Amino acid sequence: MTPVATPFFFYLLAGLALLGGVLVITRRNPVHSALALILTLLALAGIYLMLYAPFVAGVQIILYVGGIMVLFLFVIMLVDVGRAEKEARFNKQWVVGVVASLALGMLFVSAYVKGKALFPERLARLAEESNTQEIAKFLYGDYLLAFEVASLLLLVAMIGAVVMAKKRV
Amino acid sequence: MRDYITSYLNSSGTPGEAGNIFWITVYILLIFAGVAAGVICMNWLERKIMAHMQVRLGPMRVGPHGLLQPFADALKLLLKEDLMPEQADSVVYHLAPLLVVVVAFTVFIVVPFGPSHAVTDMNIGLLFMLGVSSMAVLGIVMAGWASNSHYPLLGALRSSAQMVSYEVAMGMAVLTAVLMTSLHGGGIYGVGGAQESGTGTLSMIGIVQAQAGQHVWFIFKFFPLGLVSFVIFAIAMVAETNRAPFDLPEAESELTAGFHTEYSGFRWSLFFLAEYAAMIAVSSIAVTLWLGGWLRPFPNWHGPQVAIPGFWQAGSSNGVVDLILAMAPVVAFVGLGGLCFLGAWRMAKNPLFRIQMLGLAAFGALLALVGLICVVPAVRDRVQDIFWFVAKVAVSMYLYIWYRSTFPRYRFDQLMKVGWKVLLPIAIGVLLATATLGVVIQAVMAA
Amino acid sequence: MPEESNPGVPPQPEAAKPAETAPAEETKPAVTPLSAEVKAAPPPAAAPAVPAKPATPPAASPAAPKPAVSPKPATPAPAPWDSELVTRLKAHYGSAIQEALTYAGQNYFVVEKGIVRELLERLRDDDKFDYCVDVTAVHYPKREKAFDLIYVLYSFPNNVRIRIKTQVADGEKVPSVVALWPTANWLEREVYDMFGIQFEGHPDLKRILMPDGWKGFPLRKDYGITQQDKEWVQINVGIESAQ
Amino acid sequence: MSPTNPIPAFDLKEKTYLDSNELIINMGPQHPATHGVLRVILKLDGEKVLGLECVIGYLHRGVEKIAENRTYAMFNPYVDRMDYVAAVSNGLGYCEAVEKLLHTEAPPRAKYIRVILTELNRIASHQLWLGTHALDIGALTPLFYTFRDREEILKIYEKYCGARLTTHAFRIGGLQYEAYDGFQKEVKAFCDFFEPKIDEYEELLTTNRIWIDRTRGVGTISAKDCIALGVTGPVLRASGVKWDLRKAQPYCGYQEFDFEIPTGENGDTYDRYLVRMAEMRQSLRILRQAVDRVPDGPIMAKIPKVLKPPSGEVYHSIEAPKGELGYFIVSDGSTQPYRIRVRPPSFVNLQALELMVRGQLVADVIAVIGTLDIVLGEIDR
Repeated sequence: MTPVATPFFFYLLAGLALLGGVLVITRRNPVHSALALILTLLALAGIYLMLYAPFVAGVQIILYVGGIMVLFLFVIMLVDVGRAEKEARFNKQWVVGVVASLALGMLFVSAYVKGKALFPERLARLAEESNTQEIAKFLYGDYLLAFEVASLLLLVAMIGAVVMAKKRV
Repeated sequence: MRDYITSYLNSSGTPGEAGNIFWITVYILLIFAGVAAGVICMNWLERKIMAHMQVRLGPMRVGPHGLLQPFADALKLLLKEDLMPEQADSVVYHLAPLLVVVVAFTVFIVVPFGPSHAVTDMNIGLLFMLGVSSMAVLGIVMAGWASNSHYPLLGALRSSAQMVSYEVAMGMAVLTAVLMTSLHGGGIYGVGGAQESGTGTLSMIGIVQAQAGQHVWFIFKFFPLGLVSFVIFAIAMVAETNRAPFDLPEAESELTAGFHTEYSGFRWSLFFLAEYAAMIAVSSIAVTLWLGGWLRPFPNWHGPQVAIPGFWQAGSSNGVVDLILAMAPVVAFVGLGGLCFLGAWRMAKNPLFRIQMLGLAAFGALLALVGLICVVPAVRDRVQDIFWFVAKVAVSMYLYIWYRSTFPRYRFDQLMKVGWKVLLPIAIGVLLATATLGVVIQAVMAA
Repeated sequence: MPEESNPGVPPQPEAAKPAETAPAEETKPAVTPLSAEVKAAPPPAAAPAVPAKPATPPAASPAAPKPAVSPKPATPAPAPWDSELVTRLKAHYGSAIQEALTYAGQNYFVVEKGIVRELLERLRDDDKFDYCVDVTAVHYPKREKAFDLIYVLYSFPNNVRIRIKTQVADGEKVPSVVALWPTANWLEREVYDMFGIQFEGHPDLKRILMPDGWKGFPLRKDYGITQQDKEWVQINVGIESAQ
Repeated sequence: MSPTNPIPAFDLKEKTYLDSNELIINMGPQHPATHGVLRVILKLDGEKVLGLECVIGYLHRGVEKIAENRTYAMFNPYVDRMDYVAAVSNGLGYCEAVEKLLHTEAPPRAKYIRVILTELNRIASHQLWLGTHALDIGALTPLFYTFRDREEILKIYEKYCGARLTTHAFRIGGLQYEAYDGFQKEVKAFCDFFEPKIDEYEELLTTNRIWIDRTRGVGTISAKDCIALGVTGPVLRASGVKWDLRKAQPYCGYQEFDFEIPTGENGDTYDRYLVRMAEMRQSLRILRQAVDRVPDGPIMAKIPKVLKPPSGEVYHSIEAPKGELGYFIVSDGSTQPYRIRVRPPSFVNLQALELMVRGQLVADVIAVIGTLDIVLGEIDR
């Protein structure tokens, strides 16, 4: 189907993502922050869809919204929110934070400036119909090693988490 | 404008694919109304069926055999006071039921009631359904937390842990079916029938078409692998919708009503609506993936060719079997109408019951009329697919009710144990076995 | 029931008890818990009281009325209770065991408050009264020591039930037996709740059936049946009076 | 709930906000699974029970105080209101205790009819227990099955004495009513009707995997703990102690019936379930023997119109469906009892709750409250 009102949806989704991002760090109540983060993630999923990457969008929703954020909320709900609200919101690492965000921002700016030179064909358009298959071919073909390393890393992290949690019980 | 509207009727795709906004809207409204009607029917049926399983009558007062009970309930709920606990987080508290309902209805966008009867066919249809329905847990968690009360919080904790856990086993079972769509061979073991090429797809319509192409429902594919993965899904989907015997988040004897303890009136009814809509949605996934979606049963039975002028043309692949099965909607609706007439006839002959009797008879007449309309060839051919799909979903819904009146409730740790230690390993095993078998058989067939 | 045809025979279950007590103490010190059931289960068709009757010692059933139908025998009164247990305990505690009586086929001791705790422990450990059935009290406002505190004990191995009775004055503290039988926890709390008898060493002595802030002890005789803690009712229930 | 209610006796240490919250949950007094107005304060770590405290007394009516202000006969109906599920057993215990105080006994015919009604009541009580217990664990259907069958027992009661629940079936000294025509036949018919129904219940539950998972190993209590805590009745028997007052110290002519004492081994909820199911069958066995042998004769002993027991005190206990139900009655020779103490089985059994559920999950608390088979009317009196 042909795209309809693309700029409108782009600005809407991008705006929602930014709004969510700002809310995440400004809300005092951690549950509200988490919900704002979910808004950001959903807006991102929408942008993926607009980029003809439906598989990534679906995975974004399943994993981040349906899985990770639920666990976030799970943990936050067990925390005493009343006391957490009274704690200072921005801790002493704000210098590091500013430096990091500046660096990231410059990276984005440079990518935008030099973008046309780096990506001459602008957007590698994947076939909408076989998007999932294409991703599979990349993951299990060209980038198999990286994929396996990443999964190994996740496995290690998982075992580490289990071990750390086990100690308390 | 008129052309715009009628042009779609000649296309063979879904309105989404055709890009026809008008028909998209019509389909969305139809599905919304259909699901809402389904929830209402489920409400009545659940109470009646459970009542009869439990040697009682169930609702009998509002309308003949309590047929109007769901409407009375809905009215009551709408008129009830909308309460909110004083210390509750009002934004989240009000957002939660909306999110749950929106999510529950959004998934129906890709449910294929027929080869062209869906709002749209997405390339990632299945992923979309699983993803969006996994967001329902967010609404439950929000409701439980925002109520600022202990029972809802415990219910929400249970719910989030349970739904996240069972999604894993569910995903593995789903992958097994998706894997089957990529097979080439037809028949149960992929060795017989037409050797059409399958490419593997996540599209809901594509999955059913793959089953049509292989001439086998995936529940029978690679017997018993397909069956096992279906059973795993069937268990996980009960857990996913928080229904008995996995209804811990709303276990009334433990947590009073779980996450929606503090809700009342309309907001509570939204949770109710969402729960049943979600049940229909996951049942639709099960039907699409394993039970052949809109395909009618017995695709391999053949009978002699018959022809009835103006009504049935000879030349269909299964001959008279096709004709008989095409009459199934007629038989079903006329049968239901007949049951209503029987009920009206058996009702006490008392002037007090006259309105009830007439009402029941009228309802029966309506059903019979619907059945008779299905005889018309033009309607018959369009309604067939939807009928079989809905019938299969209805069987699955009946199972839900049956479970509820049969099983005690699992305990939380046992639930987790079943999910992680029983279902997940089996699901992974079945997935690997299916992949291996598929590769081996195709290699053998190619050789 | 055939025993009715023979008015001379006392009611069977009751009569069996004192009869059993003494021999069980002497001859079968370590009976299994199940022996009780064996003893008291004659075949259905058999005549009643088969095992117990021949063993009836002279001291047995003094309180049983001669004709079972008459409600007014010659004013039945508690009779002294003789058994090996009584002599043994009397030898040990002397006059601290004030009385050992039997009434309506049921045996009980009346003892001094000072030895109650020790006696109960002894009964539990040496005489296998392993089950504390009940702890309760009776109020006699006119008496100097206003309360009877009653412990009902039962022995699973010997199938014997006795009561220990002691007199407690108002305001006196009684040693708690929760350490002996955990079951006494709530039972003593109820006695405290209803009579105001304090138990020393009770882990959590507070009201159990009445609300916590309630004033007065309802089962005392001087507490009228319509009496209530008006103040509590007004504050907590918000009504003028519960009557 | 009064402002002066107890603060739970748990140590609430100071926590940082990153500690997971130890939830204090107030289960009841209005809660679907506490079988009345029991209030249980639970301290939870997530779903795990760290400790609990029962708060009772919401149904306290001062039955013992009322008794001191009524004559012996006037107090008789009150006992039905204690364990209202097993009103007949309460009445039996009270009447026998007063009869003992009067040094008299009910005539044999009365005794047989008493046994029949009491055993019917035991079945009714166990049926109600089964239905509600299963409902607590999440099985909805047994509730309706048991209530359907309990109706047959209540019909017999209604025909016999006009009441269904609080029957007031017995009088001190015997019975007020002669058994109606066809009483024995109907009881016999009930036995034949009910035997297959027990199989039906068992079919739903005994081999149900979820039922076994939910009950086996849950709320285990050893025989030693049972005795120390004074727990009696099916709970004690499920822990392996073969003790039943009907056998140990027979009353009301129970020595004339042939029946067994079902026992369990593990003392868990599943064993208690099996024991109660077996007890229903044993009750049927007693019923069958009793209806065949009801003797002729008077139904009342010769007792005076005005009851004035000689001064003295007795403790009499019977095997109620829930355990040992004892009456301690002190008479001062007047028409009113000087003191009546009721030793209710539920009250004592409920004490075991904490021991049975500590360290288990919230869902087990529900299962264990159900399996203890408590009736708050009896606990609070």
